[in-house]
Amino acid sequence: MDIKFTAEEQAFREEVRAFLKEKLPKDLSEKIRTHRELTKDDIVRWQKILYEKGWGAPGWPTKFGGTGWSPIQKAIFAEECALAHAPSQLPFGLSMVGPVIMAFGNDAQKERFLPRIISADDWWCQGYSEPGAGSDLASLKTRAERDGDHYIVNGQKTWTTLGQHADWMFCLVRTDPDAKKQEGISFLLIDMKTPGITVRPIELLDGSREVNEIFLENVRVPVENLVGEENKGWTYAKFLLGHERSGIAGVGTNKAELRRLKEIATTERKNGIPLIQDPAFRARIARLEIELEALEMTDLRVLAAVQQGTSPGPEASMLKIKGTEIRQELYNMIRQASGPAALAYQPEAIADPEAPYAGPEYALTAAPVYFNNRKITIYGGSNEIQKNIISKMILGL
Amino acid sequence: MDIKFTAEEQAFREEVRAFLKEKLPKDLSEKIRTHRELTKDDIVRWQKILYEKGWGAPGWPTKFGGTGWSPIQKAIFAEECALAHAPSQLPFGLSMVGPVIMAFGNDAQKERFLPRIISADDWWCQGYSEPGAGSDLASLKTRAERDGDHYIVNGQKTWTTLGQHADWMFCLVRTDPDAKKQEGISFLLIDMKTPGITVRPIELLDGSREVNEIFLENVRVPVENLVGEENKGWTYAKFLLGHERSGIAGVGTNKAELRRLKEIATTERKNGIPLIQDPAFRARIARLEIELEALEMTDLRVLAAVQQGTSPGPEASMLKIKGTEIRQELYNMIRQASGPAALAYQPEAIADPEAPYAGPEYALTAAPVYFNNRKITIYGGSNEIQKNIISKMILGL
Amino acid sequence: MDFSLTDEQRMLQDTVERLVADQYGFEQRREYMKKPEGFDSTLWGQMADLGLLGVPFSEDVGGFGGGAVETMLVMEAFGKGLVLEPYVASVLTAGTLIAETGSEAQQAEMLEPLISGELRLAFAHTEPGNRYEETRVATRAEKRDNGYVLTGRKIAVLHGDSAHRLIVTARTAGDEDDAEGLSLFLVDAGADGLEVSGYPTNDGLRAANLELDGVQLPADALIGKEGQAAELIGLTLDRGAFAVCAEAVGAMSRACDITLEYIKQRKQFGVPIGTFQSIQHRMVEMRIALEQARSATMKAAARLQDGTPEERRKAVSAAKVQVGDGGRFISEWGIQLHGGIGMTAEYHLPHYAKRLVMIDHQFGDVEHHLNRFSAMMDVPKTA
Amino acid sequence: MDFSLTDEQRMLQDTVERLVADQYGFEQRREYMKKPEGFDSTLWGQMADLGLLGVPFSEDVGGFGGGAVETMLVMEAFGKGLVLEPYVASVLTAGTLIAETGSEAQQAEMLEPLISGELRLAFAHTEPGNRYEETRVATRAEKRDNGYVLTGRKIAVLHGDSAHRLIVTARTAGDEDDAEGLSLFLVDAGADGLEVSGYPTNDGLRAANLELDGVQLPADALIGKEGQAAELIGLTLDRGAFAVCAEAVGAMSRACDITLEYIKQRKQFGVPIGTFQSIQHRMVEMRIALEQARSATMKAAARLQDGTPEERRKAVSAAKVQVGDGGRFISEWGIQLHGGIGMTAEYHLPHYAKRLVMIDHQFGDVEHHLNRFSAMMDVPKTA
Repeated sequence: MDIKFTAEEQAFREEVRAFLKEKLPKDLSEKIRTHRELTKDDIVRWQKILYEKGWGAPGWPTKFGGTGWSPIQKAIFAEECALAHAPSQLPFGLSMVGPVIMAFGNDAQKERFLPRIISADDWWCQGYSEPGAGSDLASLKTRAERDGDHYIVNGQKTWTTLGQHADWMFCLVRTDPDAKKQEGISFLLIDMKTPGITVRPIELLDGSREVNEIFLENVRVPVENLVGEENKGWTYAKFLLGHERSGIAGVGTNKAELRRLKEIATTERKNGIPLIQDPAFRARIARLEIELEALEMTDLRVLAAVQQGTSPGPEASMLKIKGTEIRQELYNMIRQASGPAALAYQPEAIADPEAPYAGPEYALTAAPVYFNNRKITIYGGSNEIQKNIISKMILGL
Repeated sequence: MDIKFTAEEQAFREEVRAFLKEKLPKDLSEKIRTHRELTKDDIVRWQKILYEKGWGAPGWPTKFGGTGWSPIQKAIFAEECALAHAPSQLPFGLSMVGPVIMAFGNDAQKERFLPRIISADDWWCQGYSEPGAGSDLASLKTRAERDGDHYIVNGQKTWTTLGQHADWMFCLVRTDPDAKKQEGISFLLIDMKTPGITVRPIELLDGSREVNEIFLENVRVPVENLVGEENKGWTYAKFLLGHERSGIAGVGTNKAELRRLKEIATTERKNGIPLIQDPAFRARIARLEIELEALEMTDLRVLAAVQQGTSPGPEASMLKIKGTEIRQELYNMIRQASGPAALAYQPEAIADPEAPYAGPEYALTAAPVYFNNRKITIYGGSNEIQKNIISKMILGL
Repeated sequence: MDFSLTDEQRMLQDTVERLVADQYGFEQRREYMKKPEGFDSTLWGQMADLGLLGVPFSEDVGGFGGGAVETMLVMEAFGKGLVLEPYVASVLTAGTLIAETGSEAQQAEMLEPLISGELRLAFAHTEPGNRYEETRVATRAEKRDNGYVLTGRKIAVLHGDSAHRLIVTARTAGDEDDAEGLSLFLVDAGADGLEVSGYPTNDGLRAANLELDGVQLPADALIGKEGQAAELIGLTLDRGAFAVCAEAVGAMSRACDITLEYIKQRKQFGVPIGTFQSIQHRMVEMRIALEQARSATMKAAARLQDGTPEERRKAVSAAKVQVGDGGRFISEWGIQLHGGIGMTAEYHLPHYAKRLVMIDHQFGDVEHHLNRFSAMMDVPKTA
Repeated sequence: MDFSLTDEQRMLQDTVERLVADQYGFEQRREYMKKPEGFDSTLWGQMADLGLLGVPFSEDVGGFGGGAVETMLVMEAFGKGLVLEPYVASVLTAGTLIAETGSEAQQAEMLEPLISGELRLAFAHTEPGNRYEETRVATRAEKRDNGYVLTGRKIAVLHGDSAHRLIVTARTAGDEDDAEGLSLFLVDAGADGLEVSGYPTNDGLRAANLELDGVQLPADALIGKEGQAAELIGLTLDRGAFAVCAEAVGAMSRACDITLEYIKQRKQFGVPIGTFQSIQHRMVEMRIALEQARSATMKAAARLQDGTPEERRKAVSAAKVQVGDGGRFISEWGIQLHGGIGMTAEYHLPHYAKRLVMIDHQFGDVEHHLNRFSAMMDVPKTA
């Protein structure tokens, strides 16, 4: 047992750090640091920089243009990116549809789609959730009927993150209406320019518009865009959900936000002294840091097991629960630390870094970020669902 | 709306206070204050003092020798008793079997049993719980078979608090083995001197011996000791459980323990200054006091509703949940405040106020009291059961 | 000990609740929010017509003669509707201040138009450097030419951009954190040297920052005695804190009701999610948090009405802590139990959550009031 | 980054786990508790025979040459069995101190009998006035006649009543809370002027209070340099804290297992209570608390092995906080999920709960270590 990074791992960290220092555009990192809204172009720009470096797909094997990194390397890369305030890479292509195509797609699909994910030429979105279905994916209603060389798709998807920018959507559809719930589902790739698709942004409680409803009305999808076999989509869907979970603890982001909380608490004054000198507030920060340090170690333990060939499996649910709880409390404390200045709501300034705003910089986004991040215990399998998973898979209840 | 005690209520409080000052034996109040073990004689002595004063049965109507007090008066009495560190009155006669006999017993039973409860001539215990039954009373196994003028009772009861001192036990028994779960149960009064009864004390985790197992082997109980009708015991049992709940919030006790916590935190020193000056510890005390003040008001709101004829009903479950949570946290903080001296376990000194012990007085019982009071969220319907009740009865879930 | 309402109180409650039920549907509220003032001035007029703007004022100036209980009834109903109108700013904080401390001339000039809805006031105390402190004021009022000149900055002035006149706390003497030397001034919204920058707040209400750059005031702009305003400021902030506590109780109770309704009808895996025990227990905890917050607020009402300043301060702080913690608990779990729909602006629940969480940023947050309570709490004398 | 064990470590773990499995049944433990020392001296001899008492000592004095990881493996297994023997007192705190800081003569005299189990030591630092502080020591050592005279009181000395010799912290100079002026002394259990009052502790272990009333010591009773013991005391207390953290992880894991087993078999209303969602979720939270405590303890092991004193202190404090909170959470909910049976002395679970809660009273509680961590935590420089 040697709980230190090896010299190679340390050297790799330095390499990532140097790269970020040189190549990460300042305007982007400043936007991330201050929680401003990213444009489509911001995200594409950063992905293309990574692509140039050969780091466009940290999670992919080299034969598909990935880095071939070990789990620990991926974790180091993710942590350094977060600490440097790099934008997150879009998961929809890299962590979701990409691995499914690699595992179950045909060669034509691999050649056609995979390179354009890494190079950010295609923007993917997911068509999983449907209105009223929540975490119960199997109750899917969107239908796809065969018509010659095409499927005719009708239905509605929702909670589609950043679907307003998407070129392609991967979509679960019901191809056999008579089959039992989880059977009769297929996995289709849909070109978002196809006639019959309407995208309607959903405004979230903080005023952001990052998720969408997607209406599909007689959308003609070529049969060649079916992944794997018809009616086997549920298998691919489960595979995808299992894949979505690396980096799920968000240790790097949590560290960056903890640092930010401390900076804010050092700037803000309570009774004339820095808030961070207030014993009770400081103790709350300390407790969070203690939890985060333990989570980091738990994360590394899981990664080391993965590295040795064990599947991350249900342990990832623990990381998700704890990681999101810590992050929500960080945003809660940032909001509290910001004081009365956090009342102001100025979405123009959040969208446009040049626009003026009323309070200190951190107060501008303190409340919206707090509200927006209530989602992280809901989306991607709510924390209650995660507890059900642990209960069943680890505890055998 | 006038959230003040009336002049009459205030005068009543003064009267109670004066009585306690005069009549409450110092050795008893000191035992209660320092959480020492009470003997049977201690409890009987105090009940007899109350009986002399005419206050032996605060919850009973005057025609049965009770005080006839209003709910608010009862609450004031309970609070003052707690603040003065008076021993609790035994609930088994006064709050449990007494009201059942009043409501469902015959005249002979009323004459025979009720006066001796108030005068402390009879010590009652309850025979409700059975091994393995938990909060599921209806799965009762103890049988009573009719044999002439007697029932022959066989079975086992458990968690019988202070049963080792008891003269009488009220007991749920199954008189019709073929009836459905909640039917076929009867309510019997059993003389503990009857042959065939064995009382085995159960040692609790803190070393105390307050609960017992009671084994009944061919115990002959005269038919005249049946309360109400045969096979209707479930009705009486439910009535009794409803009655058990006045004063359930334990506001007075919580206030007394909060005061004690503050005293300990004033005596103990951390880094050379009184622990109560430590901002984090003090803030925790403040938060408890805030919760307790709110609970007091919630309790009064429920009492005022009862006074106007509404049944306490499921609201009492809220009081129980919050009251026990506060009390457990008080004992937890007393334990923490006592520091390393709380390690010592000296049961002789807990039982005998004259015996020597190692640490400061409060450290002697800090840990045992903390451990012992884990029971208060389990016994009398666990807090989970209370939540089920609220969920069903108030929320309609 | 009597928790029942008088007939008059019950009528007042009915009036406000009816107004909210009739005029504060989800879509109606959205429309009000779009108005330049951030609320509906017609509705403000209606409130005046119903006598609501006079609730805390004595009958001889045309008011209702209500106390803290009446305030609580109005604010709780407002909380259920997430009312946007500047009732706390104009009536309960600034207005009450004038009614109690204003000179005869100030009262004569302002109370009647205030009660009739023509005049709106706001209370400007918070500064970039004072967070939630009562007496830390850097804004200075210099005596000059038989009057005063004000210089400083105020932030987060509730409804400061729609008020006709502002009551501004400023220092006529002493250092930044002295309790002595604080004074109150009436400043016209259009005064030279005053810049008012309004903005919406995260809960859909409005506030403003003020820049006071040598604002010249006549001597009679002073409210009360010069340099002696500390206790008054404390009282006014406590009134504000109490008002938003009562509002929060209303909002919490609606948020509980909405969530309860949702978990009863929303099905997952074929059964209502309200049949899952872990969800039931969470819902119970939300209800307990509501009842505790309500109790603490009722106690604060009693102490505002008949307590010593110390008792009042303790009870208000206790209520603000309960409401802050309980409001957040109900908001966060309300959203969580809803899942995705609880995150969307088109649904009503999250707007209650936003108001509840923002209330913690007004008149002192949990941490502030916990400290204040902690400092005042009875403790045994140190040996 | 490598979390796997070496073959040697795995063998050590197997050895200890087998010992615990064979010798620490519930009834066996009860019997050990009744012995005058509060543990079984035959078993202590067996531990010596297995080489366990030499784990932290270097091979050239006959030890195993183990570091913090080895300590962790032993203590975790001991935690699973609620082992009563004075391993922390004699081997890990006092023993390690001698091995690292004792003079050649002290080492020559004591290490061999320590490792063979004939000599037992204890570490006496806590006083009525120092709670968990490292350098607040009132016990005085006055230099006299080429030796020292000790006067003072020590409390909660773990296994102080069964130790043959005690290492006592005392002040040779300075005021009560000075870091300078602290020294360490070896005191024989039977020394004149020393009164040792032993007692059982709430978790079934034993401790003692010491009265030192002019205990005369020769000059060579001093361990290390006079007046320079502060850092050593800190290190020794951290070693103790770490040891009980590892023990707690073992106890937490058993408490989780016991509870899990119970909720699977215990039926209510006809079904196992482990099918109720609220109970499942609580059980999951208990497991998460266990994993977090384990992670923090592993980090402390790493920092004890290769960290700076500051890193070590931070990591040990973090672990003690996680173990304190997590241990209490698992204890309280373990009992609660069991219901009545969880309250009884005849059942094994509550004994884990008692040990876990009492561990919070040893080597600094959650509050103490949270403060210590908080003071050392990286923060930006104040502007």
